[in-house]
Amino acid sequence: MNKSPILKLDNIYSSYGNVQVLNGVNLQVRKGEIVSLLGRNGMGKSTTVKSICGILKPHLGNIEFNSVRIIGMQSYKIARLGVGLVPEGRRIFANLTVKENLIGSSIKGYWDLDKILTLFPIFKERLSQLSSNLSGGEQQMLAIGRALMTNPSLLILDEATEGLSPVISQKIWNVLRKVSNEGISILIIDKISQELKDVSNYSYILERGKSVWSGKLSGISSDDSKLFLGV
Amino acid sequence: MTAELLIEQFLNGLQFGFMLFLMSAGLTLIFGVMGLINLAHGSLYMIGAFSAAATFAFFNSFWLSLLASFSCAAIVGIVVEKTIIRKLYNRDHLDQVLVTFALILFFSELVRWIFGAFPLYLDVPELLNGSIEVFSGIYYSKYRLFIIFVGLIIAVFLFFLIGKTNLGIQIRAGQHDREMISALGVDISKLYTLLFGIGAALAGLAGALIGTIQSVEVGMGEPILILAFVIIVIGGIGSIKGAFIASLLVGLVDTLGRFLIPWVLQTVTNPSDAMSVGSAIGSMLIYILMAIILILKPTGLYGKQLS
Amino acid sequence: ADGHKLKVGMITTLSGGGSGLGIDVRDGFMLAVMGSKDIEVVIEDDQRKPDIAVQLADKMIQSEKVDVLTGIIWSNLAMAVVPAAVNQGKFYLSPNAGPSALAGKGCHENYFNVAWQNDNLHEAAGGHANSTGFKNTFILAPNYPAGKDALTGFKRYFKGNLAGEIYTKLGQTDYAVEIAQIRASDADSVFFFLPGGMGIGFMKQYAQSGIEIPVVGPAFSFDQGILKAVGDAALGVKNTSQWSKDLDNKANKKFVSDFQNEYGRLPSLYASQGYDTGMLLISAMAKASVNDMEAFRDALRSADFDSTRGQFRFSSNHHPIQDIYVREVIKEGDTLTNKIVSVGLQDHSNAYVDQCSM
Amino acid sequence: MISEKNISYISLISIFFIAIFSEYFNEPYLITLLSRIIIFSIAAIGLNLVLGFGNLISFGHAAFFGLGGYVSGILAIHAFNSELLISWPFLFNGSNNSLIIWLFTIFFCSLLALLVGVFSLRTSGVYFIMITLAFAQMLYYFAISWPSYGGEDGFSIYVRSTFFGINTMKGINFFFICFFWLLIILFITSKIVNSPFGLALRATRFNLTRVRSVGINPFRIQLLAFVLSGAITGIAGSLYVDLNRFVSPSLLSWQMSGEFIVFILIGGLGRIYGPLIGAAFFVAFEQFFGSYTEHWQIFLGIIIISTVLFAKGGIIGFMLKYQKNE
Amino acid sequence: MNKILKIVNLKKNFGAITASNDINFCLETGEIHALIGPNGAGKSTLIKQIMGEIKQDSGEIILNGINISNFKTEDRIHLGFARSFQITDVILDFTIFQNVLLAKIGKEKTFYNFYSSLDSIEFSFEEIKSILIKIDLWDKKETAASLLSHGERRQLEIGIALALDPKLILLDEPMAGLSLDKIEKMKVIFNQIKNDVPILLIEHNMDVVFSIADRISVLVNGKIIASGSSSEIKSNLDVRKAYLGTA
Ligand SMILES: Nc1ncnc2c1ncn2[C@@H]1O[C@H](COP(=O)(O)OP(=O)(O)OP(=O)(O)O)[C@@H](O)[C@H]1O
Ligand SMILES: Nc1ncnc2c1ncn2[C@@H]1O[C@H](COP(=O)(O)OP(=O)(O)OP(=O)(O)O)[C@@H](O)[C@H]1O
Ligand SMILES: [Mg+2]
Ligand SMILES: [Mg+2]
Repeated sequence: MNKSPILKLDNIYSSYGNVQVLNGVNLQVRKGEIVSLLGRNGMGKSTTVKSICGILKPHLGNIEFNSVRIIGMQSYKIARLGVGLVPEGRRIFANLTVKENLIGSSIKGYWDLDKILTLFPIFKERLSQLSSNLSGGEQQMLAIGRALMTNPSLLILDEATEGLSPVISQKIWNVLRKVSNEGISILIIDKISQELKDVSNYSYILERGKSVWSGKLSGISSDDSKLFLGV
Repeated sequence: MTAELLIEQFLNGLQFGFMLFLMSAGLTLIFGVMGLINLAHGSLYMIGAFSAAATFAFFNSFWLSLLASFSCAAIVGIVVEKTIIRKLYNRDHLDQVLVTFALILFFSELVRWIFGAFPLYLDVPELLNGSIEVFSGIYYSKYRLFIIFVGLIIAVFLFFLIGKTNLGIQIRAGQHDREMISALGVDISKLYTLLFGIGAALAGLAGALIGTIQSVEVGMGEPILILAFVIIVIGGIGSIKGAFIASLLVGLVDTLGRFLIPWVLQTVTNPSDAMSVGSAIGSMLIYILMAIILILKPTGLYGKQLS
Repeated sequence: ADGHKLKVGMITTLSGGGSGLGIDVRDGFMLAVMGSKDIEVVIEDDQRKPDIAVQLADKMIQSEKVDVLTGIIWSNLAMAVVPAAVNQGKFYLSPNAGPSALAGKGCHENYFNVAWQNDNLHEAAGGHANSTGFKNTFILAPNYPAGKDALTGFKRYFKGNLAGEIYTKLGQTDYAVEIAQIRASDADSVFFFLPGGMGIGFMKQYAQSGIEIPVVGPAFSFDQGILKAVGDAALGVKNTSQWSKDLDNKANKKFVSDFQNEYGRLPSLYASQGYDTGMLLISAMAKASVNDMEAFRDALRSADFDSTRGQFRFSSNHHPIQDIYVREVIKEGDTLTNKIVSVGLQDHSNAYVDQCSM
Repeated sequence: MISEKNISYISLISIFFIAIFSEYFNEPYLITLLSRIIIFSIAAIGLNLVLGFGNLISFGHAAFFGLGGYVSGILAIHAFNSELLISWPFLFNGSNNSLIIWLFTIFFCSLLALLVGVFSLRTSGVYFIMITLAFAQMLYYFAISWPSYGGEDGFSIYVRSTFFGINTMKGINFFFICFFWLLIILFITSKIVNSPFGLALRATRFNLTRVRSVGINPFRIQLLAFVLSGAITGIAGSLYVDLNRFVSPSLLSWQMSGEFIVFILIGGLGRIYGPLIGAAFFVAFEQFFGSYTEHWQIFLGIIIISTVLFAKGGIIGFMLKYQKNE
Repeated sequence: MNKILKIVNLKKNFGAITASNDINFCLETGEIHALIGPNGAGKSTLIKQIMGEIKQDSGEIILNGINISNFKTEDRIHLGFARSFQITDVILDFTIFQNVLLAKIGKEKTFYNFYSSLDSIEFSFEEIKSILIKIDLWDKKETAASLLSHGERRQLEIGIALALDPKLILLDEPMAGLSLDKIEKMKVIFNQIKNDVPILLIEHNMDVVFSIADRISVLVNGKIIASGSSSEIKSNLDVRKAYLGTA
């Protein structure tokens, strides 16, 4: 798979007010690829995601999506270009029911309500339940389902397996594999784990807002791992 | 007291309820669904009534003035939303209170500047003048029946718009987390402008419809404002159904209370005391009702309790 | 005049609800004093808030050092301002409000009411109801002191039965309930006192309801400023007033035409009251200096001026003794206005004279 | 460097000296205005305690302001007329002694705040706003239709209550009393805000579950704050009635509650001196523009909108930020 | 061993959903007791009932022999409970220090004190410092919680629980969102305190569970289907099917 990148981050600098967080992030995701982004707590992974999605506007650098310069674009426009987001901390719409969460922003495509219900059968009897009453893991599934229902061409998952039971995590990994086989690209942020190593085609590690390592995760030296990930 | 009178008062209560619903319909969208505390609702109501009255004075056509009422209010609403209100969604509720309070001052004084301090005139069209017999022996004003009719249409419209289209879902989602709904591809600013415009248009329409039988004057919006908030809160914020039921409930309680309390009191004290004590309680009734409902159901009749 | 300047402090309602009345009083007053170089007027807006009015009065007395205060429209504001002002040795000339408390026990030698005692127009309505031969009247007013005074005033002169007596909520604008009660009663007439927007709403809804029972009210709901808002619903309604545009006397003719020339609109009741207040003041100044309180007070008391309402003098409690007319709402071309049809009460004073120890 | 502290001290000192100069140059009205500013700010400081620090948006604080006013007015008018106020369990003629009046005011306003608080604090957010409004409106309509004390007309109390033989009718003396109260109340609130209680109160504004899970009963904290707040606003009501020598239901109107909120927001939400700055600005604006044009409210509207849009954090917030950008 | 906390026949339904189906369970001194189970099994609901945040339909909760089934949350805290939230719930406007200070104030019941200045409350400064150092947030003590990354908030969550000087701790997925280095630190902390403060640990991270839990209970559909040591649970077929999957 030597296609041109669908997402390309060039030397991104971002800050929250006066707090400089990203100091040169470089990253590429190709079509149908699963790319993972790793780093210890507070290193800027989520900030990178926010910068891609237009929630935060980087003050330096360039981001291209499908060869469109998206830096500085409003976030809904970026999403409409095909970027789907499972944000950190779920951010489900607590004042809506499960069903409303799923269909509110959906776009016609492969993923529809039925497919989500087959993937997460637990929602079948909870469709009209207020989503704030879901358990933590269920909320996480809802956030994943919601993003899938926008049928994106790039799916970004920020700690998407947090709080999911091993069975469900496995399910998610399988779905991601399947989805990427269909040509959808995936950027995933997670803790390093065997599954992540298996599934990701390529990985980046952030350290204090800078890309400091990239490559096949299975090939990472234990020194680098110790240095950048603490294990 | 005759049965007819009682029935008529009951009808009056229902009718007043519809009127209340009409008054609060716009606010249900802006405050209930979008979550913006819009104290300037009454000003939009007033703007609707004044544009109608001005149009009426010019063209002498009721229907044209109705058209003017909601289009002017919608335009003002959209302009205000685009220039001022949209900067407030991410702010504290209190900033919204302050700005929309300032808008009241601004609009009231502006309207007075343009139209002068005396009330204006709007009249019922020939078609709706007079009464018709609704049951045997019970006559009812055609215009008030017309108000009921419009109230029903708006109720259905809102119910459909908010409950049955994705628009409603997206707006409510935006109320919870604007950033997130944008990140999912929804142009929430545009939706908010649209909804604010619709809300303003409804307020303006209500101003013209009700101004026609009450009065068109500066400050006419202020009593409406409080009433509209009362209705929405009793019904439960965000629930169109709640607002509708609360309107009818308040309409009935207020009307029948005003009418029956003095009558009941007359049996225990002399008529004139009964009358003044009765009407004192009568004027507190809506607030007593609201306090009781909120004490029993802290999120209103149909409000959702988020956990 | 003895060349003495006189400073008037006018506190009236110029913004917010009800500012139309204040603006008319102000314009009428200013019209009267326009020619007089000796009068300096300071005008302040009370926003219809009693606490603001009190503070403005303080300001005028303490800082502006005015000699005479005037302008207040509302009884509750008058009650807040007048006692303190007159007790500090200022004259107060009321161009509108005339609460009973200031006519009876609370009367004061420095307080003059140039308009009416609050009950007057209602009393005349009662008298008119008698003379028309009404036997069974339905009466209503808002539940606040002026409303109660109104119904008391009406009942004081009305000799027939009451078909019903209702106090509505202050500020209420929907009268379906009351109108239904009127319809259900066997009243032969209706008397109401509902100032401002309340009256507009009532009249329109009453006309809509198709009830044919005749309505009587005080002038407030049928005066020039408000008539065009009530619209044709008001046509033919009888209302009581101490003044009317068509009163046939020289002073009034001059006032009406001057007012129209100056402000480009027809004068209202309130404008005439403001004007009369100004004229009274000028007449007193011609006789005495305000620095001689006794003399000035006597000059005021003699009311030696040409009132727009013809005959005008003060009773012992410094309230007008005047004719109160019954007017009917008519159409002159396209404008609604009033025409005098009879005299409701002649040389009418007020019920509180005896309670006043002056 | 202007710090929040300095702004506060400067404003206090300038108010004091303007009053002294006004007395010297014989401008009693200015003193009246200053007293009014102080009284309004006391009322708003009371509200700020729950609103600014506890995020309890009470839209009914006029109830306490008005009750304070009525309690004082009723005590004073009975004393003035030597009319019996109560005949059981003992004879009581009312009083025109400030200390007694204030005691009664604090008692009744605390009691009312306790009652309103117990019911209102069951709700939150906008529901809280509306239920507090409901209670205030009930009192308002009651006062309007209650004939014994003048109904909507209200009543005059003719003379101010007495305070240790000071001639309170003299503007500057009354000003000192108000100023003294302001100092006391500022001291109390700053104490409260920086205390453990204050921290707990500030915590309740976000998440009650979290507060409970560290062993704090948020309801009691909020209720206590609400009672304190009601008492403070009540004192302001009492002083206000004394200032005007007049009581009326307009003290209880929702517009009054709204104005308190406006003072706080204009000055700077959640800042101890915010209400003082806000009230001063508001009153000054009203006086200044009010004498230029009857349409001054248009300009007030525009100014408020610009303050909110461009000066986040009210006047104090604006000053501090401007300072930073320099 | 001493049974500190005993749950007896606890039941809770949300409409048609059964969250607690006759749960019997106990926490003993000196142990880390892990509670695992599929998403939506009712684990958090159990904690909420133990804390009194929601009321059980029936059944009893007994702490050291005292039936506390009807106690209020805040009273339970003073009896020695502390908990962390699955969905982070720190006070965003407070600094890290203030968040922990609030817990101290709550625990010491000084929250009605409205006359002493916060700065003068020396009693807890040292304690707070040691807690913040323990959870690696001392450097950021003056940072508002809203400015923290997700993982940092999770750390703060645990700090707050520790500040309550608890007799037992209920931790709802404390490791979620923590990077591996932090997880190792937490493990050490938990192992240090467990002798004084037994821990009920809800966790989906099986590496953590199997490495530090002394005992594991498995909750499925509101029912405890197995209880035992790591190796017992690992080899339990029902558990594998319902929860662990093929891993
Ligand atoms: N809203 C904010 N304002 C200011 N600083 C912030 C904000 N959000 C995050 N930060 C800071 O930015 C840095 C990076 O945060 P980010 O959320 O990107 O980290 P992360 O790599 O996603 O960490 P984690 O694994 O804990 O989620 C952190 O040090 C954090 O304190
Ligand atoms: N207030 C409520 N109303 C209705 N259902 C609820 C409510 N609270 C929880 N539930 C349901 O009860 C079940 C148990 O929820 P709980 O939060 O205890 O699960 P959990 O075991 O903690 O799951 P997770 O591992 O995903 O956090 C869930 O299916 C949830 O949807
Ligand atoms: Mg992150
Ligand atoms: Mg859980």
